[in-house]
Amino acid sequence: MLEPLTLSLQERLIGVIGLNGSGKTSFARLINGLTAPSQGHVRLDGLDTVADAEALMGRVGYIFQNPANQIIMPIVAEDMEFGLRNREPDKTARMEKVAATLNALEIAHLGARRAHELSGGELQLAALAAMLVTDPDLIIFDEPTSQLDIRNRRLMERAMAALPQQRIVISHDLALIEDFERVLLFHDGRLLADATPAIAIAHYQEIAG
Amino acid sequence: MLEPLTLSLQERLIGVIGLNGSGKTSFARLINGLTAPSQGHVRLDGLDTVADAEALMGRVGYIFQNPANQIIMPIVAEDMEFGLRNREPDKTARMEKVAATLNALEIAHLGARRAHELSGGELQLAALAAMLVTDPDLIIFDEPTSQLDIRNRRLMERAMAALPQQRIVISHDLALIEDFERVLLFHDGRLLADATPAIAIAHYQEIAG
Amino acid sequence: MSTRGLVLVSLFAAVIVALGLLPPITLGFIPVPITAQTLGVMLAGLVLGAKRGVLSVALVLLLVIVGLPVLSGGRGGLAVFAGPTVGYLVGWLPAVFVTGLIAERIVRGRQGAITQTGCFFAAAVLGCILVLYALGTLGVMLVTGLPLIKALSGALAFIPGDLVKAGVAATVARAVQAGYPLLPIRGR
Amino acid sequence: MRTLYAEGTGPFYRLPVRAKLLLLATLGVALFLTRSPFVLAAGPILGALVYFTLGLPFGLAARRLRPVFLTIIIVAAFSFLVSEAEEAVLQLLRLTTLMLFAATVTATTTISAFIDEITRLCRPLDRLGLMRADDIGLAFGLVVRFVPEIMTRYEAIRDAHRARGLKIRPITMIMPLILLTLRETDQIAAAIDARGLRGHSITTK
Ligand SMILES: Nc1ncnc2c1ncn2[C@@H]1O[C@H](COP(=O)(O)OP(=O)(O)OP(=O)(O)O)[C@@H](O)[C@H]1O
Ligand SMILES: Nc1ncnc2c1ncn2[C@@H]1O[C@H](COP(=O)(O)OP(=O)(O)OP(=O)(O)O)[C@@H](O)[C@H]1O
Ligand SMILES: O=C(O)CCCC[C@@H]1SC[C@@H]2NC(=O)N[C@@H]21
Ligand SMILES: [Mg+2]
Ligand SMILES: [Mg+2]
Repeated sequence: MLEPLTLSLQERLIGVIGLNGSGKTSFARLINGLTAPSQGHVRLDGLDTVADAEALMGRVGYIFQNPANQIIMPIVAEDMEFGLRNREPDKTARMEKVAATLNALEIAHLGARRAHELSGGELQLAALAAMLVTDPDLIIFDEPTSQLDIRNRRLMERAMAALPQQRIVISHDLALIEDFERVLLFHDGRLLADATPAIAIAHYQEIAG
Repeated sequence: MLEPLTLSLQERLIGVIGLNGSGKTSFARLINGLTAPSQGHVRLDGLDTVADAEALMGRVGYIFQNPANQIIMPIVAEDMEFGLRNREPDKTARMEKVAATLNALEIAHLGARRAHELSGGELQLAALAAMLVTDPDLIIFDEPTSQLDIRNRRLMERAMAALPQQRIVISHDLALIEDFERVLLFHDGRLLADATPAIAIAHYQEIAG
Repeated sequence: MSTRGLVLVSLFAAVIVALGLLPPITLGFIPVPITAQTLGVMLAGLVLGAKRGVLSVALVLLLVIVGLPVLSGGRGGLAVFAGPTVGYLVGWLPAVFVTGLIAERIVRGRQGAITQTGCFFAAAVLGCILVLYALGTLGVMLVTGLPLIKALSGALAFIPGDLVKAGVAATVARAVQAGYPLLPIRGR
Repeated sequence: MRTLYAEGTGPFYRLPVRAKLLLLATLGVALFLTRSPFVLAAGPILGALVYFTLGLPFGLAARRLRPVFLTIIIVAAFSFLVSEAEEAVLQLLRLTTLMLFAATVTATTTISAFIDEITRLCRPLDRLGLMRADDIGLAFGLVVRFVPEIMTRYEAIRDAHRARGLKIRPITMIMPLILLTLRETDQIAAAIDARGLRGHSITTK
């Protein structure tokens, strides 16, 4: 689906833009090993996403376009705790980590809520918490603010900005990525631009016609 | 869920804004009779949404916030044709109407696609087509551009602007409604402002803090 | 099992549970309700095939054992297995297996819409009526002491409803086969 | 299904899940060892004492029992008609006892505790190579998580029929419900793999 490309991503905050179907999500899936490259390699910290899948497990966090399908246990805290099972054998330690993560995001009140009762914004925050609790090194956000009102959007932006990890943010909302360090523009499965936000955005607007 | 309110909506283009959970969708459901008012009446052209439900059937078009739930048949064109069965006994006539609507929206290529394979943006356009083909008198859009890239967003805006019907547009995207004739601002289930876009938007931004 | 297979099995179990929320109809002459859950069992067999279908139904039964109110009318718990529906309930397993197996064997990729729907329909009838009623009737006889004739004639009352469900399941299975084929059939 | 989460703190809440399930299984056998109505009558009394003192509001506690109790009454009535009164009484007592204790276990155990215990109980399957015990726990959680979502979607499809002026028919309700569910399947599977929830990476296909 994507044409061959060679990239080295070192910046702390990288934006990804492009039309619907241009290959943004496919690119993200390659990075976290959900899709294996048909040719070549994808390496994180020198580890190959295919050959070293075991070692890389949980090192790339991914917030999906539809957060509802990302919470897979009935209660938010249960879902977070479940994600830690393979990493932390002790239940009490897991619970503590869950509580600490919820507190850090200032959403302790969401811990006991049922996932299917949450609003779109709350779901996105819960998905973020479930991902952060496993402490990944790199986080990919796939359109994290699409269904949010201004207030929740700000909450999400603040949460994203406060993270110490490297972040890759896919978005149709250009305001979100306009002060990032680097922006990738995809078009028809090709990397069309790899530049500063201003240049990539100008290019994008040209394509969109 | 909503507090009592008295409104008469005559303008051709009406915007509805407010935070997540403020009552925008509840308001839209009242208008098209999906929810019956617990007190009072909702009238369209003098017809009551509860007592005259039969007569009003199909006169209000509604694009759901989640358009995936709105497409009933597996293929886009089939779904549009299906929606016409109660209105047009002749199959050929139905097919012609379907083709004409798809062409008018410039999405003829979506006709033969399977609905469950469409991207979010394409789904929104397919739902619009399925609704327009039945030629309603009033159309309600519930966040019609939330999943679209700039190009599809423009397509949707153009399609919306070209319609001869009265339209009510719910949106978090303030740019979409800023040149409408009238904007309603909901907050905590109450109609907080009913004004020009500039005034309503200013009010909204104040609330969002 | 692939993750996708695991999720498919779970979501079809969830569909069977959700169909239990449509109100069941209780008949006066046999202590087994008419329920939409049978439709879910048929769908699991026709869409997922024998193996995954069986796993889906087994998952529902696991929830029943644990006591969650997942059967029509909000029933659940071990008491259900001592009740008159036990034959039908446990019979769901062989029923979904036979339905899935027959569908896998007789449905072909190149069949026309009507033939294919017919094949799906036949699979549902053989598995979820023929096999299921046999076991169900046995259960009714054992638990309530009804004689064979009465238990069997009581089951006759399910036939119209179950034929409609088989029709719905076959139509849906055909639509899925056209757009999202999952059934492990030969000669696709 | 929506209201089945334990929220109390009494002694029954703290009992390990395994003990509760074992108790229930033993009861299931023991109840059929005697035919004395007087011995069996102790069952419902004891069960009611335990269940109704868990701290649930009485109305809620009673409402949860209603569906099962109704079937029990039907069964007993049947036995009364087709066999004899004694059989009917025995069935009424046994099933009511089971119902009360089963309801107690369900009301005092969280879904997460069930998952832990089911996973542990299924460990032997791991060794047989039939199915991974962790997968069974995960599947259990997925069902509980997605039943309400499927119901919400069912309601949304019904609304779509009304909004579009279409008659509600079983086929046009179930067909989109299944197709949408399949679409979700792929997204959920991708999320599970991306989060590494199954312990090792297994591709979605
Ligand atoms: N599993 C798949 N098999 C074949 N083609 C696929 C698959 N998944 C995606 N595609 C196609 O690959 C292309 C890129 O899709 P991708 O999801 O990466 O787009 P995107 O940039 O994320 O779009 P959007 O903004 O709509 O999310 C699209 O044409 C899509 O139809
Ligand atoms: N069926 C229902 N029963 C009870 N409460 C409901 C129901 N549907 C919605 N609500 C509640 O009514 C309030 C208004 O909901 P509504 O869906 O109208 O919000 P909205 O303004 O459309 O929000 P969003 O921007 O998130 O779409 C919310 O608090 C919601 O939780
Ligand atoms: O809920 C239960 O305890 C099991 C119900 C089984 C009902 C059987 S399935 C076949 C037949 N068709 C129906 O509609 N009902 C019965
Ligand atoms: Mg994408
Ligand atoms: Mg809304």
